[in-house]
Amino acid sequence: MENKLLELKDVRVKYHTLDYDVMAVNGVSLELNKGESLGLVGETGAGKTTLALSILGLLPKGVGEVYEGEIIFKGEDLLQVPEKRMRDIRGMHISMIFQDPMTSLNPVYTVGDQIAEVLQLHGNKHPDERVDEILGLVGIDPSRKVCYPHQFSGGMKQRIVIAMALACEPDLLLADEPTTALDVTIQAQVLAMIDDIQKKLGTSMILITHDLGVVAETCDKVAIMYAGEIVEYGTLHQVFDKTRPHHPYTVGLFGSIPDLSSDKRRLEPIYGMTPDPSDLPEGCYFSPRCNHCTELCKQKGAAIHVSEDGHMLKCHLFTQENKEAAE
Amino acid sequence: MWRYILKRLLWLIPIILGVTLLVFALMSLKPGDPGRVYLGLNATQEAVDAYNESLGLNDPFFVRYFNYVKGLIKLDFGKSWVGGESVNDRIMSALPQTLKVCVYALVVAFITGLPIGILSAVKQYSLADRVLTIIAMILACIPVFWLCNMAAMLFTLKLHWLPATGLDTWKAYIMPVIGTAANTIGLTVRMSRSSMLDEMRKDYIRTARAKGAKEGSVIFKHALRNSLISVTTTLGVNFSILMGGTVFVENVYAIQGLGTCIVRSISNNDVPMLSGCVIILATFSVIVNLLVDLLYAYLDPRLRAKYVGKKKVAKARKEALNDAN
Amino acid sequence: MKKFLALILALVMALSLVACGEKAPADDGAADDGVKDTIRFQIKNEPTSVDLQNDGTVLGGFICDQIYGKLVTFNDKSEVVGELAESWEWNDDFTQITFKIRENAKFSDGSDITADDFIYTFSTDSAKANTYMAPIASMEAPDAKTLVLNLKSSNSSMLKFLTTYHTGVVPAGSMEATDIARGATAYSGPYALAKWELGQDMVLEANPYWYNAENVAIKTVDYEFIADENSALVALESGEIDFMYMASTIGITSVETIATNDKLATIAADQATAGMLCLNFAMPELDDVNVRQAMNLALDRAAIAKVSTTGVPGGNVFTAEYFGDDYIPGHDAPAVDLEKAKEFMAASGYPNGFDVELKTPVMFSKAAAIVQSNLAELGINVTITEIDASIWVDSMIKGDYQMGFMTFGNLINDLTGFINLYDPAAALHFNFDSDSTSFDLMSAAFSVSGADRTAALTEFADFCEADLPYLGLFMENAIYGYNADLYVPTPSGCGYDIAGMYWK
Amino acid sequence: MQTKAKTKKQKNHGAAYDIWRSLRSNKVAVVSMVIIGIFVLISILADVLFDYETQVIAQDIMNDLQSPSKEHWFGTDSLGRDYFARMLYATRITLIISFSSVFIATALSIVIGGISAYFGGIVDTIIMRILDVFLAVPSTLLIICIVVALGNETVYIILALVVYLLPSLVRTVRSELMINMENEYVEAARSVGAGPFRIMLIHLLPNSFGAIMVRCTMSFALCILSTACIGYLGIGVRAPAPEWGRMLSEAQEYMRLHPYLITIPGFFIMIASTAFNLLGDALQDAMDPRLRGYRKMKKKVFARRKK
Repeated sequence: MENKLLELKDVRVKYHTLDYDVMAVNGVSLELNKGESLGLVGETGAGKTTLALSILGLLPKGVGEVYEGEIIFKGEDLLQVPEKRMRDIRGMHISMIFQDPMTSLNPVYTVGDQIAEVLQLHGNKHPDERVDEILGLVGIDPSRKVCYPHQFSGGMKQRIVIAMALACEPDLLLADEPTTALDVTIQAQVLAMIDDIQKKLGTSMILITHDLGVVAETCDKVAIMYAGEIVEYGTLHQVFDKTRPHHPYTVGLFGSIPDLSSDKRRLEPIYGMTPDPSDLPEGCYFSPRCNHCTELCKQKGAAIHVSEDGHMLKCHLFTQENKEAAE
Repeated sequence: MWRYILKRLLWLIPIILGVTLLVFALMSLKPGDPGRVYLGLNATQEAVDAYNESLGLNDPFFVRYFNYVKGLIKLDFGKSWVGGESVNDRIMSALPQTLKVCVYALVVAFITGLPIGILSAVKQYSLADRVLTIIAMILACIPVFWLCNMAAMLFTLKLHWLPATGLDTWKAYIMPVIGTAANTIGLTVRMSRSSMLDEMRKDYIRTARAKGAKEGSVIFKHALRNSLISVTTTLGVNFSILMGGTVFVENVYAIQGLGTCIVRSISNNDVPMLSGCVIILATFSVIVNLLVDLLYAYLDPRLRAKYVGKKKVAKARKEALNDAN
Repeated sequence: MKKFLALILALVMALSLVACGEKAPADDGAADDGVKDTIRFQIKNEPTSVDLQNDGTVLGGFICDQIYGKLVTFNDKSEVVGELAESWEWNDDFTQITFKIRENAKFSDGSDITADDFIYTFSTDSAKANTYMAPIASMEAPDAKTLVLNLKSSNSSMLKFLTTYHTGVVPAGSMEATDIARGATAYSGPYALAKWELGQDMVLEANPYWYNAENVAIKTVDYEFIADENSALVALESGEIDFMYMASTIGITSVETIATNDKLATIAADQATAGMLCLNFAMPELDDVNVRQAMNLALDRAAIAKVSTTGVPGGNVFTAEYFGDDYIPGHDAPAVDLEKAKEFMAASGYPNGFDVELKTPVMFSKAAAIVQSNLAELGINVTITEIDASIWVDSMIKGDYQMGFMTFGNLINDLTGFINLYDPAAALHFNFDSDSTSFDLMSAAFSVSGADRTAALTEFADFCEADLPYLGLFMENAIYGYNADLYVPTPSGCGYDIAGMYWK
Repeated sequence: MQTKAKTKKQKNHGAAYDIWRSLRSNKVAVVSMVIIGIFVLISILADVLFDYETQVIAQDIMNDLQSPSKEHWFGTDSLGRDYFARMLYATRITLIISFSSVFIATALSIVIGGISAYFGGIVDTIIMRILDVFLAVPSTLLIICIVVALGNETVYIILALVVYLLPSLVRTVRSELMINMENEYVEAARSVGAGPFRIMLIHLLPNSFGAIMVRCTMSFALCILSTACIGYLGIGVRAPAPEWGRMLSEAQEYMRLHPYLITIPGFFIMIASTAFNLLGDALQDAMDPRLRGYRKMKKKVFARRKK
């Protein structure tokens, strides 16, 4: 129990707009142990970033709201925590990396100052040698800490953002598509660096991405999100194992990746679009796009089916009554 | 950095020359007979022509302009058509008053406009924001001369709080400075509000919050520092708007500044005085614009780095390299 | 962030230090020790110079009046009395005057005022060019305190010329010592120029060596320059200034506003300027003398005066100011007499009237409306065209009008200017009578003097009475507002001497 | 389960409809548009409601300086003329002057801005430096110089206002065109052999139309203020035509006894220029898709297809 770092219980988030509400996250339950890294995969608009922001309490004020569920971090429910305590957690215990490095750094302060700021915020009065150390860790020449963000390339900037996030050696790192904005070669370097720092500092990580390849390389567990829900969750080995039964959406996802090994000529993409979160369909959200869709799927939301080794699926195909119906 | 400043200074000279050419060309179109004005209506025509000849009015345009510029370089603005008084003395004595009012107005506008802009940006869509934006808009559009008259009526006649004219005591500064600054306060509020809103939406604000920074420091340390850059650009433009406004404020509050000179020279059709005042004010507005540009370059590291020159960065890297090995 | 704020403050301090120079803001006038002996005097613009011999502007003259003493001056009954001169006497044919200078007459630096100072002052080249000293042929100083002036020709009004500030006196040699436009080395008038920097306030201090310095109550005069009449009125009402002088007079609405305020009062003095209706003789209808006589009798001058000036109805332009002793009693404005006017119209070439255009600046619009209704009685229908003030004077001078308003206050302020009114060749000519009869009569009158001149001027006045080259409307007066608990003596011929004022 | 979203069919309109929709939803913009509408209506009807000769200029000394009453809504001025009629007529004159100078200035600025943006290089620097000279002279002084030099016929006033507005308009056009020129579709057009003018007219201008419109509305406000300024100094629209600035300066004398004479023109000037500025601001918000601002947060992100 003690190595359980983070637990999400049926977290639901919605955005208030003046004439309707947007249901971004619809009941997510997760667990994450120390040192583990979880890959959160899904299409754009599946609510991945919203989930990360809600963990850190950074949802836009008065607009985003976690209206149900609990986020337990080291036994403490972050939703009840006062803002002051939350501020101590941010950057110290949980830190986050954002997608576009080009705009994530403040253009008017030197890189060194921006990293030092995190350390000073969390009690480190003379952060200089720690800044040099962390810069070295991310592979940047410490003497360049006096330069300004515009004097660095995209990849270098992402390294600085990572340095900033890991400066206080947080327990949990939320990485929101850290490599999407970078080109492939830099992507590999950054991922490798994140991986070995994670191992060195023992930080557990939630890596948000829509690229299954990236997840395969770095994560221990995988959760696949669709329309605000986790439709499949398991270890890397379970989810990537072709022989196992998978959620139709997961099958579709894997179908959309060109697989050099197989001789299939055509990809099998998933037709249709992600449903409009302010106008979610009845029953299972994937039903309009699912080719195994049954009448049951249309009326009732799917139940969660957990196999013995903890491989969770959320689809009627695998629930009991459907199984009998299928035979 | 110095190369950049030098370049800008060099660019100053053609612009000021351009201003003198523009004003001189305009004024030479003016049908005016300085001889008649100076010698009075009953002087004989020969005396008038002789006087005009002495002023060199009959030379071709470019000769006159050349002499005028030669004079300008020696800071001699020529003789006024009314009373033959030297324009120089009048300008030199009037300049301090106008500058005092303009500088204080700029500071007041900046000090009141910026916080209000920030407040209404931070508390967007709240009642305060709506009210402040509307007031700022009205302040930006209020005609200066109307505001000054109304203020004079209210504060001097009805309430006897403030003196009506001149700049003798500090109290006398209040109405002229606020009158001049009114439009600029409105503009500064709008400008700082929109630039703050832009900055608050940028990603690095989210990064700062993710670092656990307090909301206050996020706004003032991060967002404000960046939005200050775009607000300072309007400083220069505002200064020339202020100087435009002094013509009215000085007239109502009887301040012996360049504005009063201009109004007097308009009614007397005194061309040398008018062009002298306008050229001096234009020169100051150009100089202040340059100062603001330098301030802008200083504030924005992206610009500063470009002008610090590649050498410095290269040198830093070279040193780091030979330390390393 | 702190670095940046410091920079902004430095910039501001630098600019404002440059701006306000090293001088601390001017103190608030002399500290009055209980007894109030300072007066804050408002005038429209800062004078361009205090050069007594060249200064053409009205305001410069007003200040020269206070700081330069003259041989003779007017008292409040407009009689000529001695100022720096104790007494004077003409020779029999008015070609020589001998002045006896007061024993105690001293300059403000304590040095004695002697005849040599006068001779020096009157013989500078700008003095020779000045019309008021033109009649002087030569000067002698039999002893320190007697001055003899020999005139080119017999000129009885020379004494009047010597009352103007142009004939003030400055210490010998002082013209070369300082730039007289900025002030002399010492002053001979009741006041001395204590402080004057261009653009700052101008302060006069009482001259302790003035011959009757003991009964000069006001010790310091602090001049305030306020161009806008409304601001000046605001300053007067809020007690920031004690005397509102403007340039030549204050406007009608200011007088009305002051009337409603019991803490303020106004005082009026006859002014040498007349308001008149000019007729362009190029227009045949106006060239007909009967028409002019008819119009002359139809104009309701009382109403016109009431709406256009603080002055009085009246019409002829022959005032004491120009003609000195030989002033002929003016031909007062005729009363309205419609029947006689209609008779004249019937006798004229245009019995059933005609159309005419009357050009007027906005300040005479009301008067124009009254003229329009008066002349409508005679069948003359007047269309009023309002013209912009900036082009009004030019269009009058160029004769670009059929009927138009004119006041002479801002056009001429000395004798030659007045004579030129009638000279067809002069630049300032108002198309007065198509031939130059009035000019010939006028110039003849001025070539003689004494009794012959009076006769010639009477003949000229009768000619104008009959021929009506223009229709006089009103006599302007100079009216000023001031703090009610300030005693202001009735103004003498040459305006206000502050020396006579005191706080009640 | 959750509220049914809108059912209106989403017609796909050009940008103009989208801007209009966002303007309509912005209360402030609606108010300012109404005010401007009233002013335009006034200036059109001024000729119909009042006959210029008899009611606007004709003087009626007997009942001058009447305070506002039933038959004279705004009372009468110092020469007995109906102040309401003069105010409406002054609106007409100010709007005509402002409209023509803004129109000419915008047309000129599109030409000059276009040339300077499209050809760049020396041409651009020369134009920019000339504009710097005009910008160096403080705004009101530039107008004063021109009007004093040339005289205050309406033509010269319009010329002065055009010269005053030109620099800022040209800079807006130039920067907008330059931003748009970097987009690929300009390269595409050029590669297909389109000439500079064709590119300018068809590709660049429609895209920078938004920013130019914003600058236009703001210039309108500046025009109104400047016309009033030179009117106040007495060198504006020539008498006897009524004009706000001159009416205000003439009313200064009667400030104490007849305050309505000075408050009404001041109020009109302020309302007119505020309305135009507010509209300009709202236009700016409407133009900028990023700014969610007043546009009720309509999320553009989620495609809305009727199933």
